[in-house]
Amino acid sequence: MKFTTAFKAIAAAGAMALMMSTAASAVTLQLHNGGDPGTLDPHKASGDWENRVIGDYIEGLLTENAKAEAIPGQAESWDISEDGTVYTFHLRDGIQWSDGEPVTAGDFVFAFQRLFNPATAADYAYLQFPIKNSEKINSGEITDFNELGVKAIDDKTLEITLEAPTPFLLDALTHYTAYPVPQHLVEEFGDQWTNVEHIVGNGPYLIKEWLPGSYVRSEKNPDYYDAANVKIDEVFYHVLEDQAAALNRYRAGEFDILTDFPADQYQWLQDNMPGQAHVVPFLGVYYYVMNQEEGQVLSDVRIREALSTTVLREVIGPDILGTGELPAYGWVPPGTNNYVAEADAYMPEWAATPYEERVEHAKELMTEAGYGPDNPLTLQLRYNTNDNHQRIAVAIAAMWEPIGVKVELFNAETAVHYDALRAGDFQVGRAGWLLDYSDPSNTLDLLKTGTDQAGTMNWGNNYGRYSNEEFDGLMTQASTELDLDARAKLLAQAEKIAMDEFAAIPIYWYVSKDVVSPKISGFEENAKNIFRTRWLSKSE
Amino acid sequence: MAGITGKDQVLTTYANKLATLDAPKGRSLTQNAMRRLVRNKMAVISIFVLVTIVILAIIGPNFVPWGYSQVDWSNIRKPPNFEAGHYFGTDQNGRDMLARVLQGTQMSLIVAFVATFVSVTIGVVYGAVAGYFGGRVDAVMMRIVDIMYALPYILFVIILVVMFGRNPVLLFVGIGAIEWLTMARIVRGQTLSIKEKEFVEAARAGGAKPFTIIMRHIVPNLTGPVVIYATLTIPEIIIAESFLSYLGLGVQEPQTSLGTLISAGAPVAEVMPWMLLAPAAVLVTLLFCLTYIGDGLRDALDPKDR
Amino acid sequence: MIETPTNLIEIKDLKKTFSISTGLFGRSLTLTALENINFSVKKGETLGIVGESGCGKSTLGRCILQLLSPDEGQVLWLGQDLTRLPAEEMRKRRADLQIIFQDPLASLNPRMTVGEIIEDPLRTLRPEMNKTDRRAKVVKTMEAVGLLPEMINRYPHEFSGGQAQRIGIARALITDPKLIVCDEPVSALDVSIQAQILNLLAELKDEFGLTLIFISHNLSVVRHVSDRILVLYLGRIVELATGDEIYEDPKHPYTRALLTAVPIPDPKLARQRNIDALRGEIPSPINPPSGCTFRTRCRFAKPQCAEMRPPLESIEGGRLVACIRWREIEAEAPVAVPA
Amino acid sequence: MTKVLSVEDLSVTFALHESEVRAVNDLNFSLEAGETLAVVGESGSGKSQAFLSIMGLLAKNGRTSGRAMMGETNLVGMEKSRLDRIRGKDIAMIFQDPMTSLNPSLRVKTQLAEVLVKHRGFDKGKAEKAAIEMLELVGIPEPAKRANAYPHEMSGGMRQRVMIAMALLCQPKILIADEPTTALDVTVQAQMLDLFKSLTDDFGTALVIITHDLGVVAGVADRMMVMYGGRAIEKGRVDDLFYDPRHPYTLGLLHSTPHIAHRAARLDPIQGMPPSLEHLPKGCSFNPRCAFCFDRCLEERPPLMPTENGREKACFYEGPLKYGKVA
Amino acid sequence: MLAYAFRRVLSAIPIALIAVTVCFFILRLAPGGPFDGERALPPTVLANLRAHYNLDQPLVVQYFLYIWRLLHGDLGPSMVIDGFNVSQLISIGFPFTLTMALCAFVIATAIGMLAGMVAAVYQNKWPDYVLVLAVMIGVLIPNFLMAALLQLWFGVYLKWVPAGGWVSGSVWHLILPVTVLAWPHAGRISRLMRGSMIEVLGTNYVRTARSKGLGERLVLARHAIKPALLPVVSYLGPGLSYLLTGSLAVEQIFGLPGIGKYFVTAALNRDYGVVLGTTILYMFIILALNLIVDLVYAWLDPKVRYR
Repeated sequence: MKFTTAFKAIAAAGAMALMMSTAASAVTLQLHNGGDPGTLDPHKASGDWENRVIGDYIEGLLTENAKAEAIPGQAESWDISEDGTVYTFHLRDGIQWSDGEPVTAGDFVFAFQRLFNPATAADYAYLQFPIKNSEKINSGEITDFNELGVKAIDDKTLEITLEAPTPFLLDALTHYTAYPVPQHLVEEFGDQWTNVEHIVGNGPYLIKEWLPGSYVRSEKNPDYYDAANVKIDEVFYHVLEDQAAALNRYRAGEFDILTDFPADQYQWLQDNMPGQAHVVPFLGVYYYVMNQEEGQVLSDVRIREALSTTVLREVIGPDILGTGELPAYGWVPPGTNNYVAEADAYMPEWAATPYEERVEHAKELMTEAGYGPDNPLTLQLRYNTNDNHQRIAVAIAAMWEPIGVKVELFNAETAVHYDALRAGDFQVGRAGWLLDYSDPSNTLDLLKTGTDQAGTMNWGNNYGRYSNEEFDGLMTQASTELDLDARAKLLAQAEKIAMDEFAAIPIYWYVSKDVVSPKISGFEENAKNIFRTRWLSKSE
Repeated sequence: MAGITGKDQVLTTYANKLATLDAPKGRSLTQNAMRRLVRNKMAVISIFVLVTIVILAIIGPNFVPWGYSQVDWSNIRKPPNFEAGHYFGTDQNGRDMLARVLQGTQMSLIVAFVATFVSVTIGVVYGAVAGYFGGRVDAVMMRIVDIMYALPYILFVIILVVMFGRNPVLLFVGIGAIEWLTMARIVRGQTLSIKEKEFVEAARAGGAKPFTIIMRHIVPNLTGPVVIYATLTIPEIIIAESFLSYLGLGVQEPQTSLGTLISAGAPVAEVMPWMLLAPAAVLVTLLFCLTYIGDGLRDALDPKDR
Repeated sequence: MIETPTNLIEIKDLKKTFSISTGLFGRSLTLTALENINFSVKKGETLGIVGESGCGKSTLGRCILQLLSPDEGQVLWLGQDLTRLPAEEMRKRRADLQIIFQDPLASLNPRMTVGEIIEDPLRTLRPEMNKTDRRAKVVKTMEAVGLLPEMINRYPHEFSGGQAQRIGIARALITDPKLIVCDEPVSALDVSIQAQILNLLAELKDEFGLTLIFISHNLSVVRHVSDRILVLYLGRIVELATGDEIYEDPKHPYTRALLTAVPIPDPKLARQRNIDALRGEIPSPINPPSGCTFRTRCRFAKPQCAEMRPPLESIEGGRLVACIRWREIEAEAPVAVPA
Repeated sequence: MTKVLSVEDLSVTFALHESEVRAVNDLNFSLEAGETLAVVGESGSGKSQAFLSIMGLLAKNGRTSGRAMMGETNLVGMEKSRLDRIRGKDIAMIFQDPMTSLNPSLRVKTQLAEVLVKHRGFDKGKAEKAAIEMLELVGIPEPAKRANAYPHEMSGGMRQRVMIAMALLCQPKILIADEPTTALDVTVQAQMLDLFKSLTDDFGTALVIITHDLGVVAGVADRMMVMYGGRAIEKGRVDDLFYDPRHPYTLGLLHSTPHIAHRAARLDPIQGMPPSLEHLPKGCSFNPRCAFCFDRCLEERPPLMPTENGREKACFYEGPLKYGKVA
Repeated sequence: MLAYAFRRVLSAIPIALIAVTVCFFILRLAPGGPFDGERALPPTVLANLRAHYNLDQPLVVQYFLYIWRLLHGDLGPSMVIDGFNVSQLISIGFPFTLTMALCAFVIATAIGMLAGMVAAVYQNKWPDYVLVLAVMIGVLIPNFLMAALLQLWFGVYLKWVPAGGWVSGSVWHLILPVTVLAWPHAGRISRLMRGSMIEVLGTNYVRTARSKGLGERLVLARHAIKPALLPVVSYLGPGLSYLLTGSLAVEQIFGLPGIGKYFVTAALNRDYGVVLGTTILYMFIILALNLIVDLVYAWLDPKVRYR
């Protein structure tokens, strides 16, 4: 009896191995996706690791090409009204959900209504706030969803009305918040529609399996309109947060693409696997916020200046991190669309001063502010637990030591860290911002004065509570400015005001770090670090 | 009855005699155990190595050219370099690994000893009280221990880290406060059996109060199992600390511990081996020594085992 | 029972039970260790208590000293009931009542020196004494029990069993007690040492005017030291008489059986002797036989023995016996004493 | 009478950390079929170690020299596997503490039956049946039921009976009983001694009783050997030694034992303590405690010399042994 | 025996309830909440989310709500992993953790016992030293380091076994994680076994068995092993729960699903439902293990039987 069970087990294992080898004839992409997806619902997603999965199984009106530029997706074409506030999209013929139901303009309307419905609690709904009445619906001010600026003219035609002309709208529509959801399914299953047993998609891939903590598996969608050009048959999106372990598995041939790698191994990768590591500027800024609430030490601009000017940014990327991130002096990442030319980008004068002089000047500022060698300033520096954050914190603490600032480092898990930042329970805190869409307002909004809500100030992501009326005025002005150049100038002016007042300490511009196996072709470096599987192919 | 009662001339004579009497000191059980321990070669070598490590960790930093948090901007992530005084190399922040290993060893040892001390203190008092009073008191006290045993302890540590995160000593007092469970059980068991010994009854017959009996007659006789368990707890705590460091819940930068150094060194084992080798070697040596000392002590304190 | 004012201690209707829990959540069972115990000890007398293991003799000793509190009954010390005494009063009274244990090494705290061990009762019971006086008294007591004063700083494990027992005796003596309960004081010792300790006890008794309660399973030893002997069986007194009476004229069948079982160090006598071995073993005190508890092993048992518990009968010469048939048995089978 | 065991120059040493202790020195004796030999001595006299060494059961640091001949085979230094074919079968041993000498985790019948399976090649069922019969023989009531019990479910007396049954299963030529009654109550002790007598008679087994209790010796033994400080100091027939002891130690032992029939005011114990084997005195090891000791005893160790009537003694003193006159 | 088991199970219920209560409140004492991420949520969204998970209710109400649902066998939803409720997550992760832990448990217990036994029999001879050293390495090297080194050596350099990941039905993928888990466990078991074996080999009943001429092998097999197992058995319960909870680093480095990982991730993210759910599961397992261990103990040690 026991023998037969054992035999069966061996036979089963053998069969499994056989199946694996036959499956190998299909092209499988092993993608290291990093974090564990928290959701497959496009309205609830918040991370790039979710985007990689969701963007492969659902396609919006527009989608990204290999270089992550917006190209027609479910919409074949569109018309834009003269004043730039009404967009009319024409859907492709024959597009359908994987259960055979057609994708209609109604699905899009339903999806946008669901996105803005406060009950959905979509984290990123604000990305589509250019759409008329969306913000009011999301905040519960308007309860009639029909007032939303998204209308189905007919099954094939969708009309989107904006509050104001928005230059980055088409780009924003490639974002997963703008994806359609299958109305019939959501109405049947509610939030459970993304369960693997129910889920349908309209993208190039279909979700087949989700093993939290291990992987999500998708297979090619044969009904996708461009299916003929999709080369990879199956994708594993692997969960693995330990980057060193991920690199090991890449080297063992188990992964084809790494979406991150340990910076310490960059040199090693360049030496031993030349051309496989891709370090590319990425739209995002890594910065320190300073608590400028009244009564806080850092509400003194002199101290802020002393702190910011003594951060030797040039050493962080190349030496501390080892991946050569570029130093950041301004607030808007280089390469952001709809902005002033690179040459006109904000660059403070002090950046050109030799570091020693900066330190001397900072010492004077500190003395003016009432601190000195006998009376050092003790600052608490908070960061969320992570090797890189820690290294930077340690390095910056060392940089501040000469000007008489003693730093107490304090790390905490992400939830606690941001809870403290939001509550204003910090002095200096580590933060970072990756652009959701390529537009300067996306970062500059972080410095807007909070809004008063029922007596309490809601500072949103402006953790430092920086507040400047002039800055706020310029931002409002820019939001209604139709002329892109004029708008860019207004925004640049705002950036200068904030940075001259040392609203925060920008440290470096993010880079994306991918490792791509030579077997993979079709990978194009881009500033959004989006590479959809449909453009990739794999040779054995 | 007058024979030996009362304070009379005879007594004074005896008192004088006693003063001049050079009564030879007997060899206590502890001294005997120490003699047995000294015969155990592995234990002696281990004690020697351990003491060396402890001394180095305490006074070593004074002789190292670099401070543990000092950044050498010109030597970041560099292998051992004798000219610059980085004998063990530097880390990604340009800090001297030797200084950090010494500081980390110091921290790990402090953590281990503080936590062990806490766990031993709580455990001994709790276990002795439960064991001595027995009955309902014992039942209730041990039920509490059972409940705490059933809780995954990492949860407590996470809460503690969040609450006490700023202070490593407090944090590891917290670990000690969790490790006391086993100690309490061991002590209780021992107390139950010691309590039945006739010398405890003799003490009661001699009019001693419960507190006196616990402190004078029971606790001293717990030395053996307590010392043995404590030496075995120290490595456990060091390992637990290193695991917490791996989760990012260890001591606060720029201070460090062996666990923190190892968890930082493990991912770069290939490209920056000097970052892993030194702390790992110290940790493993330390743990080996502690284990051998623990074994040696067990053999020495519990001679029937041999 | 003769009530005389010379009674140092008097035990009345003593009862002691233990509850035994059977496992973590099991019901608890009651074990009656002692029941209906009545006797008294005169000043200067040695009372021997004999019985097989499990008969309750050690429990009795501890109940007398209030190391265990009896469930019922009185322990009258010079007319004062010790069971009712408040804890603090009792603690003071302990100076008068001391105990010597069976296992000499186990009765000494291994972490204390001999001096500390002997001195220990003084620290609580004679708080008025200063350290020098206490020390002096320790030395004197050590000499009295035959220990060299220079051993004062040694530890118990450095001593042999006999010496350790002397330390235990010294500890018992140091508070100048009136009564000492000796709980099997020699059964763990070598033969030659046994005799030394027995002699020592006899000497100390004379010297300090002690009253002894001597508990042992060895009838030879008990007979050697005791004025009167109390025979216990399953927690009840079966016979109480002087040593000579017990030996020459045992009334209770159990006493007779015990006597014949005692090994005699004399080959000829031993060979002559017709060993009237008891059948079986002592029954469990959790579930004792009905009526006379000894009837299951008694060769004279009759059906009526199962019906009632035999009362402790007072017979001639102040003796006590608990057997309803002792007269018949005496007639049936006269005792043959090995001479 | 045939000799079943002949022990010649048996010595046992234990290696300590830096020293060596001789627990048994040049022991010579023989045992004849059916007889009962009592080995008497106080703790530390080497009486148990001598027989453990013959059985090959010494602690790891123990070494044996000399010979213990069973017929033509020498048990000392024999290979373990060969020894295993003899012990348990031809020579069996019973230990002092019946509480710890039975395996607490095995049923009684298992522990009994395995002896027959090993030495007689019985199958398990047959062995268990034989074991139950043997249990009945040693006086265990309801043997079939008791055979299924675990040791802790039995009283001390029962366990000692089980030990005896186990030892007698293969009807050994020699049975060594190491303090078999010390841990038992007098009533049970008497039963046990009775049992020994009848069983050795029935099986013709030679019995060695190791004890410190002269009461036990008087009842069962034919011959006795008194040991002190690792040596035999007097040997002879039981009656001879009891009524006419020639060694002061034997005399002292007799005077130390309380006698139920005579209530003396004082016993006449031997003074002092048994010596530790590590620090034996020079000369006769009994000299510090001996009331008859003279200068020769302090310098020279008296050899064990035969005297009349098959007796042997190791003492230089030739005068009359009486307390009170010489001391 | 059955009644005993039943009583034990009953008595575990109040323990479990108290433990759940303690966990529930301690968890809420910690700062941070499940929706604190890098970006602030709009207040309305946050309010909606909180209402959705009943987090807007007073804590005591939440507590009773939780207990009420718990009594109905509902562990509630995960607040961080959308689309999964806690029971689903556990039913996905637990089989992995259990498979790994059980494999490690069985292998390590067997190896540990054997090593401990051999070491005890050859006490202070070379097999003792070699074995002790070999198993000690497992105990003394932190498991995350061991995992990283084994992965690098056997997965990357030698390519003997997969460096990580999970393919259902593949034994190969289990080798490294199970080794990492098993090694320290084997070490602890062997140390215990060695100690208790040495003690048992010195007991009177082993001497009795030897005196019966049984031969050393039979003496070991029949007389020594069973009693020597007692301390080992009482460690098996804590040992297995150690394996279950200690699987975190292994799951993390080898990219395996499993509740160890869920638990820590959830605790760090304040995913109250998952933390409590896994805690309850652990508790259940620990209590069950204690029961099983006690029963096994009773089987090995007849003295405690039938209580």
